[in-house]
Amino acid sequence: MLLEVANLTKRFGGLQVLDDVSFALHEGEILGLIGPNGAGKSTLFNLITGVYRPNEGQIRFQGKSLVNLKPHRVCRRGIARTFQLVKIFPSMTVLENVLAGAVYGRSSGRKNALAEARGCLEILNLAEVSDTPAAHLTYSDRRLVEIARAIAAKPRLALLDEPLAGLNPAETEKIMGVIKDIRSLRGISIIWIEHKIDAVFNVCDRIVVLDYGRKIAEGQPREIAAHQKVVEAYLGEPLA
Amino acid sequence: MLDFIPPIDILLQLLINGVLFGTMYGIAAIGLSLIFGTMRIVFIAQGTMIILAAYGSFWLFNLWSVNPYVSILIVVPASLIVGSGLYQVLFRKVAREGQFPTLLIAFGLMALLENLMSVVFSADARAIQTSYAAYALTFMGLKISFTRLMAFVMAVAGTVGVAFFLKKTLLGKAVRAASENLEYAMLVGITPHMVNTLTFAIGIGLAGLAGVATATAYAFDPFSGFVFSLKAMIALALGGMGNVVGALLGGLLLGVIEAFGAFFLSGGWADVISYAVFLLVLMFKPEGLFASGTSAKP
Amino acid sequence: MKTMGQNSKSKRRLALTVVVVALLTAVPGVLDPETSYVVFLLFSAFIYVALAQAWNLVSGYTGQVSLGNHAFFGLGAYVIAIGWSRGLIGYLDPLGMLLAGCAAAILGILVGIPLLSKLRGDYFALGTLGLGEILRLVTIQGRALTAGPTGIFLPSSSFTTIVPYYFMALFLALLATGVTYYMVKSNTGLALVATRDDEAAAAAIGINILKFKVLAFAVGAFLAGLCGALQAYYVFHVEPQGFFSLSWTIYPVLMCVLGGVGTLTGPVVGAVFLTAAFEVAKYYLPEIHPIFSGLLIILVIMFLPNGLVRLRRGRIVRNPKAA
Amino acid sequence: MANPLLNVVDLNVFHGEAQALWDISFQIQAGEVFAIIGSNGAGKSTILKTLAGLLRPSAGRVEFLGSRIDGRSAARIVDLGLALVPEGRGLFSGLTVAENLELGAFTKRARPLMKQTMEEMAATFQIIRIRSDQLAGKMSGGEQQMLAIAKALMSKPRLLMLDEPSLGLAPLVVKTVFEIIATLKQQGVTILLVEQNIHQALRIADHACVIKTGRITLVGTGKELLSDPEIHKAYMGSLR
Amino acid sequence: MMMTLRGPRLMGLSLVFVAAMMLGLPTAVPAADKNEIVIGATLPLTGMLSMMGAEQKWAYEQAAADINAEGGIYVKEYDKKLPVKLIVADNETDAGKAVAAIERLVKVDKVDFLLSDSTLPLVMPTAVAAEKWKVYYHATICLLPPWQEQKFKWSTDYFFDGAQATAVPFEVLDTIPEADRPKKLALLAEDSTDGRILGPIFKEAGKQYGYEFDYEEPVAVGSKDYSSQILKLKSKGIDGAILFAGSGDCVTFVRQMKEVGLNLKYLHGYKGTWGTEFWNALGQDAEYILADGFWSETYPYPRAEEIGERYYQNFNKRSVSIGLFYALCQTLFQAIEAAGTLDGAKVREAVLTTEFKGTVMGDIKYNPDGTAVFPLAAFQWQEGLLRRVYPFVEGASPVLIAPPWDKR
Repeated sequence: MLLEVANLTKRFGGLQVLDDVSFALHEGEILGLIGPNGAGKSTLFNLITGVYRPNEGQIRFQGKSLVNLKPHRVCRRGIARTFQLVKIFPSMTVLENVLAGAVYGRSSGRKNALAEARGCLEILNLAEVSDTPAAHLTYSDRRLVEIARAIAAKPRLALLDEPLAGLNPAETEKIMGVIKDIRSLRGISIIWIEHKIDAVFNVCDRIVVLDYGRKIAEGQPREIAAHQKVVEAYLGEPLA
Repeated sequence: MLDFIPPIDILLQLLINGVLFGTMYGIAAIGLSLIFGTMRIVFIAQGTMIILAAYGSFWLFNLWSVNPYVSILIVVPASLIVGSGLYQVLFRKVAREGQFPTLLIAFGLMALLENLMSVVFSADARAIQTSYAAYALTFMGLKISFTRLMAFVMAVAGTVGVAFFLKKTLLGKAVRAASENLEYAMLVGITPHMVNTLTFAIGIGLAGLAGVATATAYAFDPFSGFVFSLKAMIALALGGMGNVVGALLGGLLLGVIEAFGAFFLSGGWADVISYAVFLLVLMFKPEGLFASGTSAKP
Repeated sequence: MKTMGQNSKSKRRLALTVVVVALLTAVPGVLDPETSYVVFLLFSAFIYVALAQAWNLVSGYTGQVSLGNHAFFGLGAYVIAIGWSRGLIGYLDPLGMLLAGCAAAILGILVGIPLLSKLRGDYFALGTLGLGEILRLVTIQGRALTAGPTGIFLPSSSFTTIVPYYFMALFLALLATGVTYYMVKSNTGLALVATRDDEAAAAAIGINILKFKVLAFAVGAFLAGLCGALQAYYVFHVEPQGFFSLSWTIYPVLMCVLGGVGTLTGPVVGAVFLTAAFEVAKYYLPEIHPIFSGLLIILVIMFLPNGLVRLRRGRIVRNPKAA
Repeated sequence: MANPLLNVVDLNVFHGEAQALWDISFQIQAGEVFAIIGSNGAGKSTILKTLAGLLRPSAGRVEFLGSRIDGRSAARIVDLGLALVPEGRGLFSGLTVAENLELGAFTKRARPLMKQTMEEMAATFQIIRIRSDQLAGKMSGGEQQMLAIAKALMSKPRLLMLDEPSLGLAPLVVKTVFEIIATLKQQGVTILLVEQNIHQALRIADHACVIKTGRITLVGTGKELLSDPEIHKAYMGSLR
Repeated sequence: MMMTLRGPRLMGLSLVFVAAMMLGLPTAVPAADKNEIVIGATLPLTGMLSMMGAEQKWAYEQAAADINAEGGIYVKEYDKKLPVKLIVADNETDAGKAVAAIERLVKVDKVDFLLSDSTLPLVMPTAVAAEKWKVYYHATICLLPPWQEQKFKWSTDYFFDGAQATAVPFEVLDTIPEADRPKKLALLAEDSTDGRILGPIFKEAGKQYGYEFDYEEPVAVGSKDYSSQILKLKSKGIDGAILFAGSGDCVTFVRQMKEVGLNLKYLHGYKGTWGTEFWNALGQDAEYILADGFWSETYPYPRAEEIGERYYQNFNKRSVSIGLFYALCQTLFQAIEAAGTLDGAKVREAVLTTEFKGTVMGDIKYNPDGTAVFPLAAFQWQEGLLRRVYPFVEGASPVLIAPPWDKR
């Protein structure tokens, strides 16, 4: 078991954002995390990465608790992430962005980090723009840079928060390929929040569905697709 | 240094003096708070604006024998106009550039005004000399300076006026709305420039009021504004930024701290204490001592 | 980054730097330092370069607007004054100056940790501003240790020539620029700029934000402390009013802004330019030049908010599509 | 067809240097409900923000009541009668319910009618009557959403734009919100609705369009789209 | 990080610009044949002390104009009279800036001599600078002990003697009939360099005259509120005080004294009470308050009255200090003539050995250690005018006891 989330609960003021959520992730798995807006998916990421502290519940990574660790510590344990609203470092070049990920993740030494960074840029087909200031990239390239930066930290687990949002079909295909590559080439496990459900169904091994802060379903894509509650959660009510 | 235990009436007198003087910090802090709340400008020239207004009142009295309390009618409206002008000329363009450009402009304005005043008015300490300048009321054996009491009344009136404006008028509500969320405010038809001009005018208008109070009750020179600004910042930090009543309370608290500090230690240490309180509050309770229980955002 | 195929460019830059430094080194040999005012002006310009660079590192690269340069500057000066007047360190003593810098750095760390972990930008600026005021007031109350408001007089008979001051100031300017260059170009720089650009993302890739903010703050404090130490040796009289004067913060800030915040050459350009401009203003407008300075600050910010260095870059790489 | 109330022609919008909308065109007739649907990040909110004057289009034009409004200030646009309830509801949480409503009528046109409109709102929305002195921030999500709509109506809008009114609300509350929208429609208010709850949205909409990665992919009446399999694919992908 | 690579070129440009500016600064050509004596002074023309600086500058200019009207100073070395050229540089009331200004006077303007800056915090560092550049510095308004401690070789200091100055109140008090004298005295010295130095000396002087202070405490500089302290005075029954503070602080203090109802029979102000502005700010409430003064135009010395009158014509107010600055110039000019050269060391020698006669401060004689003293005067506000009550030489008025506030 790479990651275990047990009975996780988070409240903001009176608002219950996550309610007793439990699931586990196996080594090498790609886990889809879906659910309507406001279901608590990003909050879950923020809890895992130490941005927030849970009110109740446990998070264990490789058997050790992550609760109360600061975000940078969580990263050094081997969990990297991307953000729903792309967060790159606009005043750095693409290579510098990724290098920062490599240096402060788990690479040792500048030389190794540089090689690592270049390797990541290769995988994501960003080598050509490596000296471009990140501020000047297209939206989809920013997404790619963010992913490259995350995997440059050599994580065991990557948390991807809507990497496909705002991308056109070609770009979507590209990133789906990248996600598969990350696992196959680097052996990184992935939890993937996504609204583009077809993509999730095509790539993920398993899917967890959240709605109003609760886990309403978990299983293989085929099971989830047939799950009545999931369809309701997404389309509002049963189809006529 | 506690060489004697002070009788209770002296303690009360200290409290009164502290409160009376603290309102001056408070009223300066309210102006800062408004300007900071809507534009995120740390307007370090506020104290210097107060001194400028004090000179206005001083010269009105000395050249045309305008009663200083009547001069409010001239100085405050003039300050309102100067305030909106300052925003239009100095800050309108730069307000979007972020924090330190505006801070530096405020600092430049301070340097400019201080030296302009010292050249034009000379660096001598001034004070308005009236028949009641050093008159004190006696109340239950306690002496209450008339001019300071008037300054207190003016400060309270100013605070109440601003609070009324913010609470009860549509424009005031618009100011509060804009300082809470500018984008939402724009969606209901509030224009940022209007709100900014308004808050700057009011902020400097308050400086005008404080200036008259200073001129009547205290001695001042062109350079005494900076310390005023710093103290107002402390009051602001104590009260919590963007909080009108908190700013006044912060000022009162600071005044009382200083009065007692000066009595029990010495004048020099009183200042050290107020800055130390300032740093401690910033470090451990940056939302201010009087912050209302708004839910801490996640 | 030199690994990025900019070798020829960086070589040219290096060569230019070497030439400039060589020229500056030759100045006291060409001009008679005892009679030439230029040597002195350069000396004060160098101190401002170092101070501006110190602020640049904290605020330009890390994004924390500090108004506490003068606190560290004054502290450095007092370390020298107290140490020298008690015979613990000597005249133009490098170890003493190092001590002064370290004292400032330690204060920076002690104050930086609580301030930087708790405060947002505006509050941090105010907090550091308060720090300078506190130190000034405490030295006034410092009785025998700081000699109160009188300040400490140092044995001025030690002075023989301005030459060592010139070179020490040059060294400080180079040190500050070099340290900034090194920090920015090294892994540290990645962390600093990452933190400035986006704290959440920086933390997510394993950067200990607080550590790097405090590090930059402490290094800035160290450099400011060194400058204060040298100024103490130069004036031979360390007193609270002058050494904890806010102008030791504001002028460097202005120089950075004029030259270009967050650039390596910006503070250098700004410091040299403004030192000269203020000098000329003082000469021709002896009684009203502070008005001119105030006006200059306002005009610079209003019309050159990004500074000279940035201005040029902006023109070259402007993206026409940007709305 | 009569002259449309709102005519959007070839709108192109950038977020910084990344293009967010491509050639968006649609019309809204007076009195109808028009829905824009699409997944997260597709650009729905960007359209609304551009129409409301918060963003400036780089190309294209927006005509409202026959005159161009693109490039005008947000304040001018709301005065002309285009009110937006933004994502996040746009309430001033530190102000009371009554104050929020008053500010809703801040525009020159609406201000003289404030009292009267307020009474109308009190008639429509129960909560306003009971809790006018309560801080808006202290109300529940559903109440806030009602208040947000009421506040927008205070400006006497000719076109009301709602950005995801059902976001983060419990199913029962969502139902109430849509009932309100239906009532407004009956009262003749023209509504531009952005929703991800497609069923609810399409059922109430006269016309709708689907937006995907910044481009309009489908246009039609609500009914047509409701039964269009493409819609389900857009959301649920290979679910079907 | 996108380092801009255009920096160096810009830097080069700015260096050129700076060089151009340097050329813009007029540089004096070292004259092979001297045709004027260049005397420089750094003064607080801007900032806190700009009032004092302006007054001092005026006095220097008068003295220079007066000597030039006589054709200048005869210098034996050149066998002719050389006119005086006075150059005043601003120090912004800041020690660091003062030192930089000296640097410019020495190196750009090539001054032959330096005249005094204003007040100890500025005079001391400028004296150090003069020491560095070996230019003779003719100083004043700097308390003697700190100056003596430094054993300066290139400056002299002409100021009042602490013991004499602090004895003034007691000498004046002694003239009051014993029954009317205040019973309990307080010493309130400002929390500044001067205040700290003078505080203990006041106590010492008091002892010698048989007076004791029942209360003493430093006064915070620039505070707007002294009521805490005044309350303490009142609670201790103080009825006489020496107040050493700046003018704004003195105004505040006196006002609050009246507000709180503290009656002092005798209030001797130092530094802050002699200005016309002090009277203007307090009006009748300033009556009976004493003030110190460096000089008086009522002194029975040549031209004292004339200089005072000239000042009055110019500024429409009286001064108790310009005579000191004027006399300072007089002694420097006389010393230059006596030395017969512009060599700083020799002129200093001449300053120490010459007996200066008939200055507006009377006769002046320097001690071998480079100091010279003058008696500090005391004035009392009487009907809006400063009447000299000390020294008790010709023209002095008797001191009056202040009635309680409610009896005025």
